[in-house]
Amino acid sequence: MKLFPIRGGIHPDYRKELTSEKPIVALPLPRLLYLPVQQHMGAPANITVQPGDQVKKGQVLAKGQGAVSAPIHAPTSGRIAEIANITAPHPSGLPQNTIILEPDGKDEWGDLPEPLADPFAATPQQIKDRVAGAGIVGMGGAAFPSAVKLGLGGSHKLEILLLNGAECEPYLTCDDRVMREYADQVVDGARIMAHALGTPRIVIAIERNKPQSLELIKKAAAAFANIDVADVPVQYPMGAERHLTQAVTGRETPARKLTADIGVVVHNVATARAVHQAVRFGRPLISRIVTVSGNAVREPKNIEVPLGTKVAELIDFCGGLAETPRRIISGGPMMGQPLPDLDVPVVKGTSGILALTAGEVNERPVQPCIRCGSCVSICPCGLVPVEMAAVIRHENMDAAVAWGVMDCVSCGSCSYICPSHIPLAQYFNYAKGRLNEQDRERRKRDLVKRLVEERAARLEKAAKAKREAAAARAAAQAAQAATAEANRVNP
Amino acid sequence: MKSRTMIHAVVLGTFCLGFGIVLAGTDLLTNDEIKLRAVEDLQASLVQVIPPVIHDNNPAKDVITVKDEAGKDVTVYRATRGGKVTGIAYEIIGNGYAGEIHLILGVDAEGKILGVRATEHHETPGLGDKINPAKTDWILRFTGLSLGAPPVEKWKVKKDGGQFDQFSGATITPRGVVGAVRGGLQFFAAHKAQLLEIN
Amino acid sequence: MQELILLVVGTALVNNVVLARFLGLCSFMGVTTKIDTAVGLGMATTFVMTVSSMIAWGVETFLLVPHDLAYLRTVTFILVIAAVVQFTESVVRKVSPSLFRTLGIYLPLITTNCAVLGIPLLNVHDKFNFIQSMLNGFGAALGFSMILAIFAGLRERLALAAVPRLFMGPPIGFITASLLALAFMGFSGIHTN
Amino acid sequence: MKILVDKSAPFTHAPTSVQKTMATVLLALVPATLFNATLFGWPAVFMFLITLGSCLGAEAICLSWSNKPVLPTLFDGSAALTGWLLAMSLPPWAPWWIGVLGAVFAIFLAKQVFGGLGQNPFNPAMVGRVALLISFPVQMTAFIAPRPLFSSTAPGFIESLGITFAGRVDFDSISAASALGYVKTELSRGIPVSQSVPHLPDLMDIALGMHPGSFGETSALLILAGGLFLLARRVISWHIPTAVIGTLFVMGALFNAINPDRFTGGVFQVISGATFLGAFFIATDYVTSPVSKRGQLVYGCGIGLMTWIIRSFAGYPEGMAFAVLLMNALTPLIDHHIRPRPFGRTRKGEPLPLARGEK
Amino acid sequence: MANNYRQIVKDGLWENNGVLCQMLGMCPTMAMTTSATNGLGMGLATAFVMATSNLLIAALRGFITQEVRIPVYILIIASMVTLVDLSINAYMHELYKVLGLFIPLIVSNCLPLGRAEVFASREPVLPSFLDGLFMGIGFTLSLTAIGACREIVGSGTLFADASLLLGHSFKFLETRVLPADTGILMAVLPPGGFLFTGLLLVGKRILDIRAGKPIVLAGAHSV
Amino acid sequence: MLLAVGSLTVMGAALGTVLGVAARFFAVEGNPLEAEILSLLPGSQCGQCGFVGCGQAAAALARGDAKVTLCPPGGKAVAEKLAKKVGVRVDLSEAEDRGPMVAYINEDLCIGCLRCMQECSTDAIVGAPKQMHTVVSEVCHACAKCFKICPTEAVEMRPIAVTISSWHWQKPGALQAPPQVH
Ligand SMILES: Cc1cc2nc3c(=O)[nH]c(=O)nc-3n(C[C@H](O)[C@H](O)[C@H](O)COP(=O)(O)O)c2cc1C
Ligand SMILES: Cc1cc2nc3c(=O)[nH]c(=O)nc-3n(C[C@H](O)[C@H](O)[C@H](O)COP(=O)(O)O)c2cc1C
Ligand SMILES: Cc1cc2nc3c(=O)[nH]c(=O)nc-3n(C[C@H](O)[C@H](O)[C@H](O)COP(=O)(O)O)c2cc1C
Ligand SMILES: Cc1cc2nc3c(=O)[nH]c(=O)nc-3n(C[C@H](O)[C@H](O)[C@H](O)CO)c2cc1C
Ligand code: SF4
Ligand code: SF4
Ligand code: SF4
Ligand code: SF4
Ligand code: FES
Repeated sequence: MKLFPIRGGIHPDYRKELTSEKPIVALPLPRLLYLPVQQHMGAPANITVQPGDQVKKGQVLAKGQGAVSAPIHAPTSGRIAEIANITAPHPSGLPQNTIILEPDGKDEWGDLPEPLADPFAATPQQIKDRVAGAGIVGMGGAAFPSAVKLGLGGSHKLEILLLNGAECEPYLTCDDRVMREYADQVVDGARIMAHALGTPRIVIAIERNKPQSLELIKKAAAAFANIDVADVPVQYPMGAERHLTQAVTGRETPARKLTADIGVVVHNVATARAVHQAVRFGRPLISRIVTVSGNAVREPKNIEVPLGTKVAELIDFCGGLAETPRRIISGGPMMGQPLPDLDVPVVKGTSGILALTAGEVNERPVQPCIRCGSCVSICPCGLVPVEMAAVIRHENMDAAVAWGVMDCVSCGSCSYICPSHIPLAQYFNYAKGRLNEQDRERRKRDLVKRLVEERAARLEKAAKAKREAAAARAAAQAAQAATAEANRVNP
Repeated sequence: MKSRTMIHAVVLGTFCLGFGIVLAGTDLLTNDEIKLRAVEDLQASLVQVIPPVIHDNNPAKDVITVKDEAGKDVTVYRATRGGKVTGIAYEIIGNGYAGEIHLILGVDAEGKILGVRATEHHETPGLGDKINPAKTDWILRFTGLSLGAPPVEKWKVKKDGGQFDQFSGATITPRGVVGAVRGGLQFFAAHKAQLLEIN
Repeated sequence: MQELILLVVGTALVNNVVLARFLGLCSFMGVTTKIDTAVGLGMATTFVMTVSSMIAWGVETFLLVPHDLAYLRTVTFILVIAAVVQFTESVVRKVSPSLFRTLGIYLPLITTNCAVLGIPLLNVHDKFNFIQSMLNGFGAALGFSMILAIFAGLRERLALAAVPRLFMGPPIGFITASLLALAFMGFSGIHTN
Repeated sequence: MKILVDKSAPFTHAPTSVQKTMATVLLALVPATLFNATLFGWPAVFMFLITLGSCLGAEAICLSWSNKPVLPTLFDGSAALTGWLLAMSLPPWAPWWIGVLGAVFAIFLAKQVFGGLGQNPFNPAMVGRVALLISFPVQMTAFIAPRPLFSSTAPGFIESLGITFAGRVDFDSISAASALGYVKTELSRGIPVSQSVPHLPDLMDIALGMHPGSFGETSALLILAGGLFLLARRVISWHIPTAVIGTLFVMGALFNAINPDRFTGGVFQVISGATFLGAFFIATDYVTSPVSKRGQLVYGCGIGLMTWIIRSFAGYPEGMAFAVLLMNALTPLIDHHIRPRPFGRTRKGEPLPLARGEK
Repeated sequence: MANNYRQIVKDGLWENNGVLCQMLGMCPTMAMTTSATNGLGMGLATAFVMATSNLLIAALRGFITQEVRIPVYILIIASMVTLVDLSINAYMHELYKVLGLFIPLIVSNCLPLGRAEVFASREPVLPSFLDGLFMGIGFTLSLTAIGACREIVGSGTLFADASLLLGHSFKFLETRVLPADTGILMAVLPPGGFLFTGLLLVGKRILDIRAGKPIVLAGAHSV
Repeated sequence: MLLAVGSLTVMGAALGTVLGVAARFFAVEGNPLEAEILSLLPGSQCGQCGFVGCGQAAAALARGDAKVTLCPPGGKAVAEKLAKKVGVRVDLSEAEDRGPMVAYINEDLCIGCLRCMQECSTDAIVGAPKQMHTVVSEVCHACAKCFKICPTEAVEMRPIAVTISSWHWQKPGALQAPPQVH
């Protein structure tokens, strides 16, 4: 199939061999499960259980609220031990509202929705509801509620469902393993999603460094004429939505638009498998495949983990730490989040847990920028990181926006390549945070302005009413007095 | 409003009137002096290239104009003694490193150089300004030479195969001066009769 | 034709008003902290310089020379310039308040931009005719604007650099200008006449 | 267990560093330097060492003045590279104080006052060279013909010390013009290029270095080899060198075809002077060149054009150094106006129209 | 009031020095400082023009309307310059030969107009006169200092030709600091002008820091 | 002589006329700056700047009679924007930025006097007579009027707490010179 080049990008040391040949193994049920109410983009879910409640596997613990949200289900049967603020798997180390479930070891399924016998006979809305009810969110990293994306068919003219099996991050092999071990489920999930979206064509894009996946998926898809398998070049960040779309279709998504606007919807391969499970068997998203890797881990593995398991238990399951890691990361080394603590739970978006040694991280003291331009040549978004970082260093956010900081996808390629070891991506993360903050402040200021004006108008009206009333009263009094006078005068 | 507009005209006009009077007055007072100074300046530079002993007139006042080959008017100051022209001086221009070098050349009736001086130039201090006699005696060495001695083809800087020294590191200035002087002498040779003729 | 082009190029590059003739330095140092402002001032100066070169030629040819009033040259030229500048100021103030705000305090300074007076005086010195005067004024202004833009670019870059405190601000500006002048020395020795 | 969360992703890094980059460039210069050292003998070696040492010394002094760590910064290699390239651009037999003053100009005036590595808008080595050139035109244009080490014409070690440190050399008798200088001088006395060029050593000799010139501008071929090495190691990209050499060649060839008596040819322009040194090692200085590839092309073409103009019309025979500085001055403007096209946007920065995306 | 006058003197000479702080009058500062003598001469002529024009402007400002104030100020300055030019030419011709070319350029020097706008158009006559005078003297001192540095480094002399400007009794000023032909030519060429002005600013900054004053990062042009 | 004086006078008068006419024709009314400044101010009319509301503050700024750092609710961000608009340079690096704050009513001290409710410019306080009042933090803009008026000092001004959704990465440690004054 014809592919198109994408601009920039890097070729990091992939180190996938640590886990690529490790089949998925299931984690024994841990003693406690910690389920934060927000494991996805959008509004946090609303807790529907009380401490002390007995719950069954797959039972809803928290309902999604609003248009963009996702429910949380019990990964196993047991008792709600507590609802508490627990450190989130987030670099801030801030606490988050979390349901703590104590498994009873029976692992009893609760009532699941009826399986859809023939998904292709169902309406897109039915599939979408099913996916929403199963709490499925994007497994590719962003954890965006998948049902929202499946509803795009209504508003957009879609042509291609692009299944993202690029897995361009170093170390991670969870998608690779899913494709190798559950190729049929992935393909089936993709077909169901395509049906829901109304896209005539499906393309499954896999980087060339995963030959077995390519082969197995090709085999699984061979029966379906509308599925193409694309072997995309090994180039980070090939997996980024817009870039993958460009590589496969040659079309460039306009800034501030969705890929759906050019007819493409991108879903991760693991998301497709989750959809398959939800639609065919009514099973909600209660576990996921996590790659545990890095040289500081004794036995790197791919593990099927019940959501809510603490990271520390995953690492113990992998034989513990061989040495003190320099960094512990959730996700890949390029875009993942550093974890403040091992006592944080695995959530729907956790694709990997990496314990990296100092040697793998290769941190060095920051030196002044020598304007080598490497960051400019490799930025897949065509930005000029060196200038953006310079203006951000001087707190000039307007200039940063003019240089395009909001177009940055935080892929980290620029930081990776910089010979002076300047943490460029962090400058951009900082700037985006600041800009969002300013935006919030601005919105609040506007709101305040409106409220002040409203209040002023109200007060004015009240004052006017008061004046009028006073005048009326005075008039009435005067009239009364006059009549009284008249009465007195002529009794 | 009309008058507000015109008042600016009146103000500016009045100031111009006032200061115009001041300036015109000053000019009136200084005009003659300044003219006198200009003549003195001319004499001062002429005296460097025409020795006073060879004339009994005031060369600054004995002026003729001659057209050169290019059709340009050349102002020539003549020194006479006993009614005969004993020397003449005129301006020549050479191309230096930083633009034109204005020189004044004094020649006696036989075409021998009485003296050369730069009157205006923009050559680099420390390099090209060595043509200033206060810095080196280079420019004084022209005195006494003529078109035949040395021969025409030796009227070049040494670097170009002639006989004149260049300054170390600055060839362009000397080349310009030597070329200009050679041209000046050729002008004399070409117009000798006209230049020496007393009418 | 070729001569006229050479004239413009020569005054713009080789005898650059700022770096070689040392004219207009106050604006050069003052209005070059931002590229946009520098370009704005450059355009304003270009207009004033070209127009005043032309008018000054007229004053010289039709007033000063025929009546032997050379001593009034400075006064009359500067009057012409001052008027052109102030006229421009009024217009800019009306037409583009934002441009006026950025250039406001500099517009009067164009009057005292030595280059604006210097160029008409040089035109007289070099005995230029009308077309030559106009082009010389235009070329000089072009060179001026160009240097202003270049220098503003450099200074925007310096504003982001880690300049030691002792040199921050004007001193580093002068040192940068010095290096810029050093670079422009490369054009010296080009004879355009 | 508390773990570091002081930094956001990425948590892996390419095996690149400033030191490695600089070391590669220095390595690329070694062959040409060794060759030229043997070509011009002990005085050239002294000059080279003095210049290099002075640059390192000047850098160390500045660093300690500004309370920065001296040793780590000194060993980032940039001062050594500046010194090395400055030495390559000086006349081989230049007296000791030329090297010292050049280092002062380059390091103090062009680099450290701006805040050190990465902050300087102008190429330090070229500032050093140009400041020397305009300050000491005599010494800076005193070239000699090659006198290979240990050959009969070469001065001995002691004699060389005298040449470098006591100025015991009579340049008027031994100095020779560089190829470009010779052509320029001849032209200025009215001898057309077509007659002066045949007097020069043939192009192959010039390319090999068998002619008078700066310490590093001779032996164009070894410099070229070093440049290709840098290209292969991806320290530099092809854009700047190609643009410089290409423009210079085109201008030379074009005007030579129009008026062979006035202008030298394209090949001559490229082989003579410091074209290769400039194109591969000097114009490519990261700090002072544009960061975008298109910007680099414009910058390179600018250098080629300026070099040609200065060589052909201005007072100086060699224009590379000036051209580099002139384009350095334009670099911020180039960076300001020539940016890569952001993904999903037009060059003007507007989002791409949907229609085009759909196509 | 005495305090006020002292401030005027201090401002002019140091604290708000035209060249070092306001950075006005840069053109003569660059162009006329190839030697200390040139700097001194230019400075003195400027000081005279500034003092007289400030005086006149302060005295006449009641008659000047807002819209034409700049032309009028300039007219006054230009008239003073022409006056100086003509008189020196007529009565001090030796001096004129040294300064002659530079004098008309005083007109377009930003400093006199700057002072007219900032000071003389607001303050009484005597302070205005003093302001002009001391600003002018401060200007002279800066120019002489820059000229001296450039001359020493560039040509190895100091106050060369001073006797032409100041008369024969000042011949003693003319000194040779370095042996002939050892100067660094760059100092007297255009780059040197900028460089030495920059270095002088650094020098002033060092002195200010020693005196415990904060560093002022902006010049007159930044509000 | 006469010619000199005459021509100069005529020139002066002519130019004076041109300028006078220009000044009239191109006269600008009002100060457009003021409106632009007003649009930058928070508009909460809180009076902390010492002026009677933002309008007067804007007018003073446009005249140059007030500092760009005048508005406490606006904080550093507004000061920066103002500085840019009126074209001055301020050193904000040392200007303290309290960060965003909200009012918080201490339950134990509140006597339900209604005063703060009446004072609040954005109706951010809800409550009933003799009952505990609370602040709706989404619309409180920290004007501190309630803080000043509360008779029992029940109102506290607290910094807004960081949450996971408002948290963002810090700027990498100061590597090079501290932020410059511009
Ligand atoms: C209607 C709609 C709105 C969306 N809005 C956002 C959004 O505001 N922010 C966002 O990050 N993703 C949004 N997405 C999801 C993106 O298309 C994308 O799938 C998601 O950002 C994850 O992509 P990434 O991992 O490449 O960042 C939206 C999707 C849809 C269907
Ligand atoms: C730099 C970058 C790299 C990414 N790499 C991958 C990847 O390798 N695999 C993947 O599935 N998603 C990757 N994503 C996320 C995708 O953009 C996109 O969000 C995802 O494929 C959408 O599928 P989902 O909603 O099912 O997660 C990446 C995003 C970015 C910004
Ligand atoms: C700053 C500078 C100023 C120069 N000024 C002059 C000068 O005034 N006169 C001159 O002849 N050459 C001047 N030159 C030109 C050089 O010295 C030039 O190389 C020399 O004139 C060529 O002659 P040569 O054959 O002696 O090397 C100057 C060069 C420089 C760098
Ligand atoms: C490819 C390359 C070329 C360089 N060229 C120069 C050069 O021409 N001159 C110089 O002073 N430094 C050069 N450097 C070193 C360094 O970038 C320079 O010292 C900085 O300008 C100092 O801030 C070069 C470095 C590299 C990597
Ligand atoms: S990669 Fe690093 S050193 Fe190179 S330009 Fe970018 S920020 Fe500067
Ligand atoms: S992190 Fe942003 S700026 Fe850096 S390479 Fe990726 S997209 Fe470009
Ligand atoms: S302090 Fe700010 S918000 Fe309050 S009135 Fe003044 S300007 Fe308006
Ligand atoms: S501080 Fe008090 S009065 Fe002001 S907005 Fe907030 S709650 Fe209302
Ligand atoms: S003196 Fe100010 S511009 Fe020339």
